[in-house]
Amino acid sequence: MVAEAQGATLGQLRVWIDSFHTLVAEQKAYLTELDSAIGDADHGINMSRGMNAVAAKLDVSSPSTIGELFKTVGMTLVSTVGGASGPLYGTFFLRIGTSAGDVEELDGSGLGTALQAALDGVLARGKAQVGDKTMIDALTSAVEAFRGAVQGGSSIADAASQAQDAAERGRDSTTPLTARKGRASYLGERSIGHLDPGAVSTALLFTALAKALA
Amino acid sequence: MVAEAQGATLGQLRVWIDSFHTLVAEQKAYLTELDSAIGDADHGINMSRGMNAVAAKLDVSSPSTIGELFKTVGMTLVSTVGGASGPLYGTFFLRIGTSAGDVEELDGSGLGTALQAALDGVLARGKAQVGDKTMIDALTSAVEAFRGAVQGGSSIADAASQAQDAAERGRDSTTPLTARKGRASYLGERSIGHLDPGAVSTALLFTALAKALA
Amino acid sequence: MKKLINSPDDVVADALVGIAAAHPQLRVDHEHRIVYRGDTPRQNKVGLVSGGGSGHEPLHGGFVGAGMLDAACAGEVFTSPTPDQMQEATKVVDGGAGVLHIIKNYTGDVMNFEMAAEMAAEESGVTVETVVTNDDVAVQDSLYTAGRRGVGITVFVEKIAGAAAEQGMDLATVAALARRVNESGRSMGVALTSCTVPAAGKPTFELPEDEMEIGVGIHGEPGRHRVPLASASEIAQQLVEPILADLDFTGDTIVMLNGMGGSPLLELYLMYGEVKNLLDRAGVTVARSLVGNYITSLEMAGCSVTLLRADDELLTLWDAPVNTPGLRWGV
Amino acid sequence: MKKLINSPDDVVADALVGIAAAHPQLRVDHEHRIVYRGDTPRQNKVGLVSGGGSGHEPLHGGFVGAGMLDAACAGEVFTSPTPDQMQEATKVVDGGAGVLHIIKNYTGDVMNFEMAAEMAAEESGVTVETVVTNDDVAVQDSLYTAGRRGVGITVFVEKIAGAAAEQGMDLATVAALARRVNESGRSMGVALTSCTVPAAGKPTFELPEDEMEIGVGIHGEPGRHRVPLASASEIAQQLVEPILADLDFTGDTIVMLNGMGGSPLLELYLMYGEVKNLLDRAGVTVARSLVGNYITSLEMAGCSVTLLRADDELLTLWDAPVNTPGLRWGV
Ligand SMILES: Nc1ncnc2c1ncn2[C@@H]1O[C@H](COP(=O)(O)OP(=O)(O)O)[C@@H](O)[C@H]1O
Ligand SMILES: Nc1ncnc2c1ncn2[C@@H]1O[C@H](COP(=O)(O)OP(=O)(O)O)[C@@H](O)[C@H]1O
Ligand SMILES: [Mg+2]
Ligand SMILES: [Mg+2]
Ligand SMILES: [Mg+2]
Ligand SMILES: [Mg+2]
Repeated sequence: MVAEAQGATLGQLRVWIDSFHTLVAEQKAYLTELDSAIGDADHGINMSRGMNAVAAKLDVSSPSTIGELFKTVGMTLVSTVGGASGPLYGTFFLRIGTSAGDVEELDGSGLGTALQAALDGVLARGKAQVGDKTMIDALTSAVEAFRGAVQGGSSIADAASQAQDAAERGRDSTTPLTARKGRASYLGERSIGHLDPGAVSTALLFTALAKALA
Repeated sequence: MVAEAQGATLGQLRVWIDSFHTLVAEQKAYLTELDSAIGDADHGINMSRGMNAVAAKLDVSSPSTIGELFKTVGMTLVSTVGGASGPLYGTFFLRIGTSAGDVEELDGSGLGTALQAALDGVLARGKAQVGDKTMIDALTSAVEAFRGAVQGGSSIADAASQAQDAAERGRDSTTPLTARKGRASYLGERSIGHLDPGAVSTALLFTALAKALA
Repeated sequence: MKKLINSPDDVVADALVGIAAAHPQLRVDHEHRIVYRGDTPRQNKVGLVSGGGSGHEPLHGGFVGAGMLDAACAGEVFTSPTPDQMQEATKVVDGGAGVLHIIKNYTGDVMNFEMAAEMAAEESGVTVETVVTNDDVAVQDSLYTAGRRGVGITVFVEKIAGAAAEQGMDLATVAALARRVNESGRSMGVALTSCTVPAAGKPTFELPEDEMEIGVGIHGEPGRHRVPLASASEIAQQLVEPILADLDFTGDTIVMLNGMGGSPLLELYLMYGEVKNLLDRAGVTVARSLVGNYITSLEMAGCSVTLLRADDELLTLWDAPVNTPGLRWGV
Repeated sequence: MKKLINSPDDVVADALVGIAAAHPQLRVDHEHRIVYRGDTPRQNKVGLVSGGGSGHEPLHGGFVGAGMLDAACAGEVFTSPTPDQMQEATKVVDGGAGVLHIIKNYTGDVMNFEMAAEMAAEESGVTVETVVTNDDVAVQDSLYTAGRRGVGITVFVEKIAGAAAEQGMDLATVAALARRVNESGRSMGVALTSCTVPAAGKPTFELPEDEMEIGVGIHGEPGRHRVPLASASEIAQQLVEPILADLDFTGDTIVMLNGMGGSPLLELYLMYGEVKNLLDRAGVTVARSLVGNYITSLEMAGCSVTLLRADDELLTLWDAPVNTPGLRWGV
């Protein structure tokens, strides 16, 4: 099982998407509830509309490369979600797809590079920084943890599990922050004390990844 | 005090109006409540707007004859109430004024004639009959009782007191009826079991008369 | 009660101040609470006067202007205006060709306009004709009721009679047209929530969270039945069916999907889609349509459907230019 | 939740069916959820594309037509449309003179339109200019926020840029005008009640019976402060003062008193009277006005005030003919 331990296969990455879909469906109401506190009460609705569309799309088209898989996921999200999360999550997956290219497997460092490209894309698209109380807070810490773990010699499964932990820490770090991007920024200091909904869905994304690569 | 016992003076009839004003003000919420059950929840509001305007009007103009008094009351109601009760109560008082003419006192038979003219006016205006569940039910029975008592030799005070009783009987008779005129008629059989608001305000009118002539 | 008002007693007077400020082309008589066309009276044009209780805006003040009303008398909220208001308006708008009174069939409105017509004939010699609209199929029309209520068709009567008057038709012709429009139209409404009369301070009726009132009146009068809240397509059926059962609408029609005041335009369009679908299936040809808030019931959520059988004459008058705050085209 | 809908998921699609049925002069692409002017593309006319979340009707679909927008992209309720919708609209309306995107400043709208512009330039070579409206003075405009929200001024931008495009001005000129309108306008709103997003099924926020939200956003975003319910004249002050404090409006202005969707027109006129009174006292000259529901927030009760500094050029473009479901004159 050496091959599996070293890389992430197309099948595993497909499982990543499927289990993110499942988690989003399960947490739809919770994500919307979080967004109702400091946003406009639709983050769960948006993400689940998008991931349902992704699942439907993947059911009919069976991408044969990792690049194709993530471009399909990204394009579907871009064209069905709208709102802030559509372009952000869409860009995230599109960039993974571009970075991965026409391969059927990615090793830890390749996946790390792809995740970094994805993070850079989201940063460019949303112009948020760490500490602005957005999904960037969870995403940055997850991507850093993943790449650090791979560089330090961890298996891809371990790296994913560390990325999950880091995403959850990044998620939790948003609670005391004042929002400076997105709708929550209208609240100013009144956004303090609430979790950022996008950071919570991002943590789910890395829970799903850890599961898929475990 | 023979003169007072025999006729109704301008002063007493002015008291009639004043105490009707007071009763309407006191019962404003109740009349509106009744109207909310089978109408449009404004009978008390309408009557009190009108009687407030009458009081204000009488404060500045001091009618010197009975004809003038009631024409002022009638015109003021017509021009401030609107709705069904405006033309009906307005016509009622206008007709009393026309029937009474330029006098300062009316004997029982004169007042009876005036009340009959008023009733006829209201019947012509609203085209309702006894039993249609309207103010006509209270008004008809009050006017009949008043004229019957005067013809039977009662004093004007006694006649007014009998008219009050009759008005209250007429009022109460509306409860089991199905409305056939006015807004309540839209309810059909669902109007059964409710007092007619206009019949209730008409009973107050005769309570006020009995008081004024007592 | 959550309202943008100063005091319940001043609502109508204060709103008239706003109407005057917003529409310099209109003239407002604040004492008599009348909204006039700025250029009334027009010589030899039949004058059109309507009016009724306030709370149904844009009806009637919003339909004053070229091609529609000459004057609208504003009563208290949901209470007909008084005869002296209507008499004043009648005198002012008469340009020698007489005046048409357009009245919705409610006991109060009818009696007040009747007194006004008597007074106008007596005092100023103005010839007055009257049309009483009564298009609400929710109410049984019989000797045992005050008759059907006047609702949505009133908008059509004001538009079409207004166009006829603008084109110089005489009083008898304008009045006959107005009556023909009324007789050729039917309406039915639904309430999802109650309205609140400012002076009353609380909702006119209670409607549980899962129920609606089919056949509601524009003053919150009860309708035909209170039933469980249903989907837009079922509601459309419950509105359209009684209308089609009451009058034959095969042939050209003008259709209005009217909002009661508190339902978003998004929902009104959605309802219109459902209504149009039913009409198509029933062989009703929609020649013209209106979707929006035209005859409202304060902040009531809900809508009504009005259908008018329209021949070429009515369609031409419908299409004629109109320039009012509430309805404008061709100018 | 009491709504005239079939299912929360179908609200936008179903409403587009109604819009198509009600306005035969428009063309609706149901797949992409785009409302088009029937005669688009027009050769050598700058194309105007707007769009945003649904629930603000008549904005934007109701402003499609001659003299205003060429296309409006409808997102889910309160959710910006997607780039492929906007890209499709951009391709379709381009008549060779380029396309102006009119966007309200919300993170989602801005990012989605940005992606659309990138895609349009890449794939079809259409030149796109963008104006982002941000007139809501309730929000602090600083590096620490997403910037001011785009609200009422969007209606003015669409009208004035639409007139400029109709008159044949080129893309740079139309875009510059649109930006000038945005920079010359300010808005402020108030909510008396919340709205309810169909998919959420319950009110977006809780507002006690005796409180109101001053500075609310059109998606129910919180405002500057939650204060006790006050009279119309006090509310007018709380809306007008922050606007006048933010920009100098002495000179000619165009004023809009906009309803949030659930407040009766009677109250909107009343509020306009109060606003006009304050403006008169502040030396602001109202050259033109609009009172009614133009940019709404579903069934929210409340209103907003928008002021635009208007010179002769802007007034002339404002007065130019427009023929859309939501705004029509001169034609
Ligand atoms: N500029 C931005 N950069 C990164 N993430 C952002 C930005 N703006 C918003 N977000 C994220 O998007 C989330 C909200 O998504 P969602 O509710 O679906 O969209 P919308 O705000 O349009 O309703 C926020 O919780 C935040 O994490
Ligand atoms: N045609 C009629 N004839 C006599 N009385 C009538 C008639 N129609 C209505 N009424 C009376 O008017 C009362 C309602 O008055 P009010 O509520 O003030 O007017 P509205 O019905 O216009 O709101 C009814 O209770 C009834 O007694
Ligand atoms: Mg959101
Ligand atoms: Mg009543
Ligand atoms: Mg009434
Ligand atoms: Mg959103």
